[in-house]
Amino acid sequence: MTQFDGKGSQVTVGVPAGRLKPKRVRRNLDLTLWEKLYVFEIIRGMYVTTKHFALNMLGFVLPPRGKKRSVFTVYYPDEKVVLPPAYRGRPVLVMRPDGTERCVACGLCETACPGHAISIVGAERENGERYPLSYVLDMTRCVYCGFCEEVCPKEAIVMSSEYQGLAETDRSRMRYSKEQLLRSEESVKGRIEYIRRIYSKCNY
Amino acid sequence: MDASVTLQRLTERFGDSILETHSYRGDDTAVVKKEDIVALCTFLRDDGKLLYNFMMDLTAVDYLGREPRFEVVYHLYSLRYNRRVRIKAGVPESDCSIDSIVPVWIAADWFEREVFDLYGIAFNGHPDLRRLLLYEGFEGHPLRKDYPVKKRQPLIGPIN
Amino acid sequence: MSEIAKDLHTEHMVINMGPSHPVTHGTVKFLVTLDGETIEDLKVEIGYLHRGFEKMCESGTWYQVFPYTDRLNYVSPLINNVGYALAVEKLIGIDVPERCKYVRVIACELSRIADHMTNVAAGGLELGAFTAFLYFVEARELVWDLIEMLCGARVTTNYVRIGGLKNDLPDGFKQKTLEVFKRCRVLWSDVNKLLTKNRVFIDRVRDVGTMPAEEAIAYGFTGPCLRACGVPYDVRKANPYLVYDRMDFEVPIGETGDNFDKYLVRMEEINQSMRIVEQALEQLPGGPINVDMPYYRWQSKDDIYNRIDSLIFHFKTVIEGIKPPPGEVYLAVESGNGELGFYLVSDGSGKPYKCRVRPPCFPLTAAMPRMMKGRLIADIVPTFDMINMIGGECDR
Amino acid sequence: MSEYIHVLIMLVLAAATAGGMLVATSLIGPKKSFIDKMEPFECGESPIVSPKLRFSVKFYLVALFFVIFDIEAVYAYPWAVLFKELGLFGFIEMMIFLTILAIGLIYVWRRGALEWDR
Amino acid sequence: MVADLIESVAKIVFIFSINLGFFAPILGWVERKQSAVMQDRIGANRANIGKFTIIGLFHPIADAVKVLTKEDFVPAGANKFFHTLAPFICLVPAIATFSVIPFGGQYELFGHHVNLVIADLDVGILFVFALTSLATFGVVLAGWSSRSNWSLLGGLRASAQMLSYEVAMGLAIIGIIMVFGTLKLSEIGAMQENFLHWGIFIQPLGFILFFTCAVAENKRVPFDVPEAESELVAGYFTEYSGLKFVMFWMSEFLEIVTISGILTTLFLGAWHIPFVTDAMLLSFFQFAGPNGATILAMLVNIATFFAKVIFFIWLQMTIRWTLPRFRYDQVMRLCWKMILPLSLINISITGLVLLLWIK
Amino acid sequence: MQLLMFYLLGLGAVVAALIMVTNKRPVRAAMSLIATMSFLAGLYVLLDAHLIAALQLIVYAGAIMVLFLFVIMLLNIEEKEGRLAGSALLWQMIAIAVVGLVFVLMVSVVKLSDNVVPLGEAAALFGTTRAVGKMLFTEYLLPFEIASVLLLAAIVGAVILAKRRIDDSDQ
Amino acid sequence: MVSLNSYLILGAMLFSIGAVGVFTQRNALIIYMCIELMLNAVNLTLVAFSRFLNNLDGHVFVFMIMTVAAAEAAVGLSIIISLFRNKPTVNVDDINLSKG
Amino acid sequence: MGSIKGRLGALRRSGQELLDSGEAERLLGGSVLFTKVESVVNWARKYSFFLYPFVTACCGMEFMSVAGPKYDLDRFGAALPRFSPRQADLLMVVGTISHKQAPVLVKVYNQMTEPKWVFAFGVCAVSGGFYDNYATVQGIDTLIPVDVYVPGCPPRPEMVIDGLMKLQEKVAQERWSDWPRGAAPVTDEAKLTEC
Ligand code: SF4
Ligand code: SF4
Ligand code: SF4
Repeated sequence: MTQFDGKGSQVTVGVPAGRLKPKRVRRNLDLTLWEKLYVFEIIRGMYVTTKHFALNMLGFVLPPRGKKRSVFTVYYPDEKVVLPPAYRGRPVLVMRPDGTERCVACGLCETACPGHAISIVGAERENGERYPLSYVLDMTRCVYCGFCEEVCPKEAIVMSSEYQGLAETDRSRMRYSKEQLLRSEESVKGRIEYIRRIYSKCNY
Repeated sequence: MDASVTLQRLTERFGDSILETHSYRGDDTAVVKKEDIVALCTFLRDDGKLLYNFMMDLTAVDYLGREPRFEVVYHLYSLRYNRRVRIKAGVPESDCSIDSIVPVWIAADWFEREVFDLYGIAFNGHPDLRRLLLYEGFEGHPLRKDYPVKKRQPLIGPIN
Repeated sequence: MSEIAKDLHTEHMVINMGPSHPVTHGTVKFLVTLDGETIEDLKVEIGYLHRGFEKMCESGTWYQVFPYTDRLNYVSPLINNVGYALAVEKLIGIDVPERCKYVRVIACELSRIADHMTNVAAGGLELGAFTAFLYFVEARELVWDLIEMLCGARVTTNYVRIGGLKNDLPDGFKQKTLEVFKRCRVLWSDVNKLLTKNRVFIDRVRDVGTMPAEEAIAYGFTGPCLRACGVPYDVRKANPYLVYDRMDFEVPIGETGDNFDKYLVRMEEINQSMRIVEQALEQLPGGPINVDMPYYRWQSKDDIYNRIDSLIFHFKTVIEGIKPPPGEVYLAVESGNGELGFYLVSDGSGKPYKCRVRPPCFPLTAAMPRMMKGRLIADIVPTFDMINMIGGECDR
Repeated sequence: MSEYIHVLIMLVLAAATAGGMLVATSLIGPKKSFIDKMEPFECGESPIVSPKLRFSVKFYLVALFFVIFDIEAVYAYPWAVLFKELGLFGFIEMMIFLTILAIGLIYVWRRGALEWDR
Repeated sequence: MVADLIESVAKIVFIFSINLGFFAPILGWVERKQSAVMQDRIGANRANIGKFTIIGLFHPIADAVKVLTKEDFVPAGANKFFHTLAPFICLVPAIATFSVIPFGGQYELFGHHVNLVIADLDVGILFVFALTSLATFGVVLAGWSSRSNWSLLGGLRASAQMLSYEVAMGLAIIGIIMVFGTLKLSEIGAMQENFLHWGIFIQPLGFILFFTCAVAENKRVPFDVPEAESELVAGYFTEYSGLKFVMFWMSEFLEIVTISGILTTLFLGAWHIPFVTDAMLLSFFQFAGPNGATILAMLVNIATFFAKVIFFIWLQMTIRWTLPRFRYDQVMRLCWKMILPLSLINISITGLVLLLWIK
Repeated sequence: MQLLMFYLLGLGAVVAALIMVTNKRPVRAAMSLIATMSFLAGLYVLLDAHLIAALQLIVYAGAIMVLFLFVIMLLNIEEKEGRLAGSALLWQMIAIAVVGLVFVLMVSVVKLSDNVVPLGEAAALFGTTRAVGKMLFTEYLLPFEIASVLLLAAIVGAVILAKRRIDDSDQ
Repeated sequence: MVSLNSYLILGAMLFSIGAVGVFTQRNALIIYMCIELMLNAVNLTLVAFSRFLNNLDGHVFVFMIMTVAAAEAAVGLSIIISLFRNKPTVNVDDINLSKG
Repeated sequence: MGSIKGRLGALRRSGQELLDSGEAERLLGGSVLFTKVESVVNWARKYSFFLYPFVTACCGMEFMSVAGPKYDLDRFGAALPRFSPRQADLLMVVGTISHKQAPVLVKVYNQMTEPKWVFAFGVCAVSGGFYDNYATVQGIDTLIPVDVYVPGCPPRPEMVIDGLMKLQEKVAQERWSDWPRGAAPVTDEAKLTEC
């Protein structure tokens, strides 16, 4: 490390003070004697924690009769949080009512995906419609960015609100095939509507 | 034009070592010869009308296939006059080094090490020029354009 | 007393503090040379979280950089998103609509609140104040709920787009925000009571990690750490971007730059940010949130479904990426840790030629030896916490 | 005396409990040792220098003061017990004693032996 | 003789089981649960046997069994014998100290004299100090024998801290001994029958000093610098695994109980209920006959004592979860430059006041 | 009971002491000495010296030995300095022989004199803090005050010795 | 009942063990410990006499001996430390006091 | 002393051999007692994970939340972070592991005492995530054995809890003879250099 020579730095700011409005924080360099004797501040701190303790004791450990527990903690496997419509869970493929997928294997999602999580093998049906012969989503690479959903021209892949059941004890099981990804239109209806709303126009 | 005060003064003073100046999108830029970088920086820092006391950023760009191949880019900020300037110095691949500006701004220490690490540009006179982000034993400089993204050099060998 | 130690042929104790040590957040290694408890020498080794940000950016399209920016300063991802988008917009030369600016300000400030809360909380945790930590985590959880409502994710937001935003503010956002802030203020004051005047805490942080203003500038400090030294430099004030010049807020500054100042500055900034959000929500204008330049964004679904030219164009932008004109820009925003600069070089292709980030905590970390030499080993804890080194940003 | 036998029984019981725990833990539980594992923990790195080195003399000084002031306290116990009987005379006696030792404390203090951050 | 035997066995079994069977495991649970409730969360509650979870009370059991089946580890280069000995030395005094603390008064029961303390030693409180000073060796050895930098630093810090606070504790307590004129804990307890004679009112400064020292001696937050996670990983027991590591913890918890016991005895009126004398208690339970009344009074006293102990445990836990920790030099400074002089002053003041009082 | 305890404690003390003197590692030696002292404390209890027993633990085992242990660790002489000088072997032999002789002599003197003092029941207050304290603060006042001066001298001396170099380097 | 002789013999044994240690050990610290042991043996004898004579003077002596032992340990160990400074050894054969 | 120690050691060794060789299981194979003991031990283990948080990156933010008041990992008995690997049971690998970090991770894993489990938190730990480049390890399972993978970037706290419950299920199935696991194997993948 070179030594600091202290040259050439001036603490003047080139911004008008009226715009800047600096506010000096109160350092209370000289604590009052009261505060210097640890004890009283400690008691004040304990008052805060004890208040939380008491409130929570009354609030959810021993709730008053007839009142609902006021819990901050979510008892996860039994309770679930309400997710906002914007929430991006795992991407799923949308299935048409007839059981086929909406996807036309255009490959946009594959390109847009920053993690290269999607690999598609396209094929053509008899009626000339393209469809993905295999559609593999590598959950170990997906970063839930939502780009696939955003670029898909067919609303075929959407970010569902699912987040459960993704943990695995075996990494090889985390490459999801088309069958594992397909969801009925009903189950992702909310999300599709949401996408329509936010992506329908450039400006709204 | 107020924005180019810096560039004006620089050209006045270092006329022949400034290769080019421009203010693209309001960013004052001066391309300079790499030999004069320390003198220039000292001037920028100490001149009463400039006082660039912040070395905000130091990085390099690899223009593969162009000569000079590398460009070391300095971003400076003057707290006093609330001005920014960008200084660029070309570094050819054949003589892949430039003078260190650590004596001017101590802040440059790690930035230069980083550039050395990722681009392989040596800084003459740097007090402690070692790899910073990557480990000793990493071969090559990953941010050069000719380094493949996925070329891995795992550090972990046989344990012990 | 060190003379005695020398007489006794005391070999100095050299210990590795980190990388996997609670105080170093898993991403730094301090090579500490100790004489008893006093730090004789300290070497910082970073790079444990170097994951090739720039290389990844250069290999993706301009759009695909967004998820990577989320993970730079992962405590305040929205500010990174905004910074990058602003830089690209500057490169292209477009200006976003008013409403978008306001929403971006709201997003930034929410992120800043979460950042400072996390920082103070983690600082408290490492000094042993576990309860203060959890109160702020609770408050942060509430702020994250807001962010999730806005962006759809808690941490990795990926919310801002070039020339606009992914989506508008959701319904009921304003009311929810005000509710959340009410609770946040309660928790804030609880933490304030637990820490600010507590002599035990003050003893730990005061006069530790002091930095004179001149030296801080020479080291390249920015953000709360510089302001703690008494220099009121804030990008939001110095070079106002978005609509910060319309907001009424103060820049808290400290005196000596010690950890206590940094802490106080952060605590005050939480308050100021809440004020900004409230003002922005108040002033929020209507109108579009995206620029009307379809060339630079992915096409809207309506167009794709209905117009074949849009569809073809969509394919082109997704596959090749948008193409800003060649050139280079540097743009700085005020992130949780200070000046976050983006230096972008475009060669006119669909991929960034160079996407450099000026990490604010990089120089802060570099100054650790300066701040720590001659202090006690325990002083590393608050000092390192208060500079808020974020691995993702520092190592990229 | 019987009181002490109780203490002894307590001690033996405590020792048996603790010893039982040690034996149990050394018998039950899987074991496997290899070089990497047996190294002392250094945050995931190999130790640079062996920890078998001398530590600061400050710690010795603390132990030293401890010994001296412990003796002082030891004198104070019988005195405190007898305080009411000894009365003023005893009080003065002890004050002299304490003053002399307080001088010691002040001396140590002034010499900077109680400073830890130097 | 037989009655004596029964009495001793009953007392020993009672204290032993309440300490090791109740306090040691439950305190781990209490610490978790209390901190949880303080921090707006719920804490361990999912371990179940069948359908029952009883607010997480199975968790300590799970912890115990798991820890027992954990690998027993001694690092290479460590001194195996001392490495094993260290937790032993820490735990034994922690268990045994409680034997001098009276958990009730003295009663006449079926013509037999019952003294509710395992060992009513003449040197009572000194015995506690003696055993505590032995516990220091456990810490020193643990740190030294592990051959790890963190352990060594932690062990040194711990031992220096324990030594310093031992002195301070010894001096802080002199005041109360002067007032009561005895070292026998049962006598001290008996003298606090009157509410206004409780040690905390007679010796408020002594109480604060002693309490601080006791917490510091036990190395709990805010004095937990020797095992400060953010500095020294786990301090002197960094290299301990499984049950050996838990033995350090157990000794810490047991010391909390012991400290609370001593505090109760010295400062909080031992087994007495405020404003209720022993005679009042006995007459209140008149209906149960003389022996029955004694038994009931005894039970009430024991309950009172443990209620107070639990209060102090709660207090210590609250402090632990409220405060950040000191820095090491501050811990030492607090001891040598604040508590030590203050306790000397306390002694002088007490002496003066008592002299005037006696006159 | 008393006899049994005496033999147990005495045996313990002797064994621990033997371990100490034959040991080459200072830490082991120190720990054995602590054990010896603890056993001695037990013996004091047998002798009704309650206060002394407690003090034995507090002062000897608790304080002085900690000092020893600290010095051992401070100088880090464990194992390194353990060797016995080979040339001194003869001396040791002689020493052991002489000491053994003295020991035998002492034992025989004690045995021969054989004036077994009967152990009476101890007075009620014998050996209690109160009794010893009374002695100390009335009859032995002077030694008590001198003790404080001694301690002061010790503390000053020790600090000067330990800190000597600072002053040297100051000048 | 245990006779006084038993205590005296025990004291003598401990004393001699300490003495042997002083002669055989080369480590200054262990020698120091041996001296402590010898002091302890003396203490034991004193307490035993005191008990059998029913006289508390012995106890007070022990009290004093402890004080002295503590002071002596403090100073003695400091001396060892300052000797060690000049020559990092605690082997008594290598310590040359005249140079110290 | 020595002989007792030796004998205890011998006893332990022979017991261990018995267990290791699977002999014990054969002997006690159908024995209700042994399986009962096993299930009790597994029950205890699954509700008492002491974590070693190997936190490196952004996932750490979520990790804080998981431990925080809202999701409270402590409910599962897994909230006690031990920063010494000797005392930890569950190595939580939270965040990206770069090649520079890899030896550290392996060392920490190796220094943990048996039984030990590994939890890969976030896609970076699972597979390297979208950092498929020169600096990042492509999944920690190339370095150390992993018990549970939780994808997500970062995973929601609920996903982490899911993963923890998966791990609990897994632990419940374990046999006594599954332990010890020993050192991390040096896989070919770890040494692999691809272009
Ligand atoms: S969410 Fe992002 S990472 Fe995941 S599949 Fe879609 S585009 Fe790829
Ligand atoms: S973008 Fe949509 S339609 Fe195209 S391949 Fe992907 S999912 Fe199928
Ligand atoms: S998985 Fe995502 S959030 Fe987690 S460390 Fe990796 S990039 Fe960060």
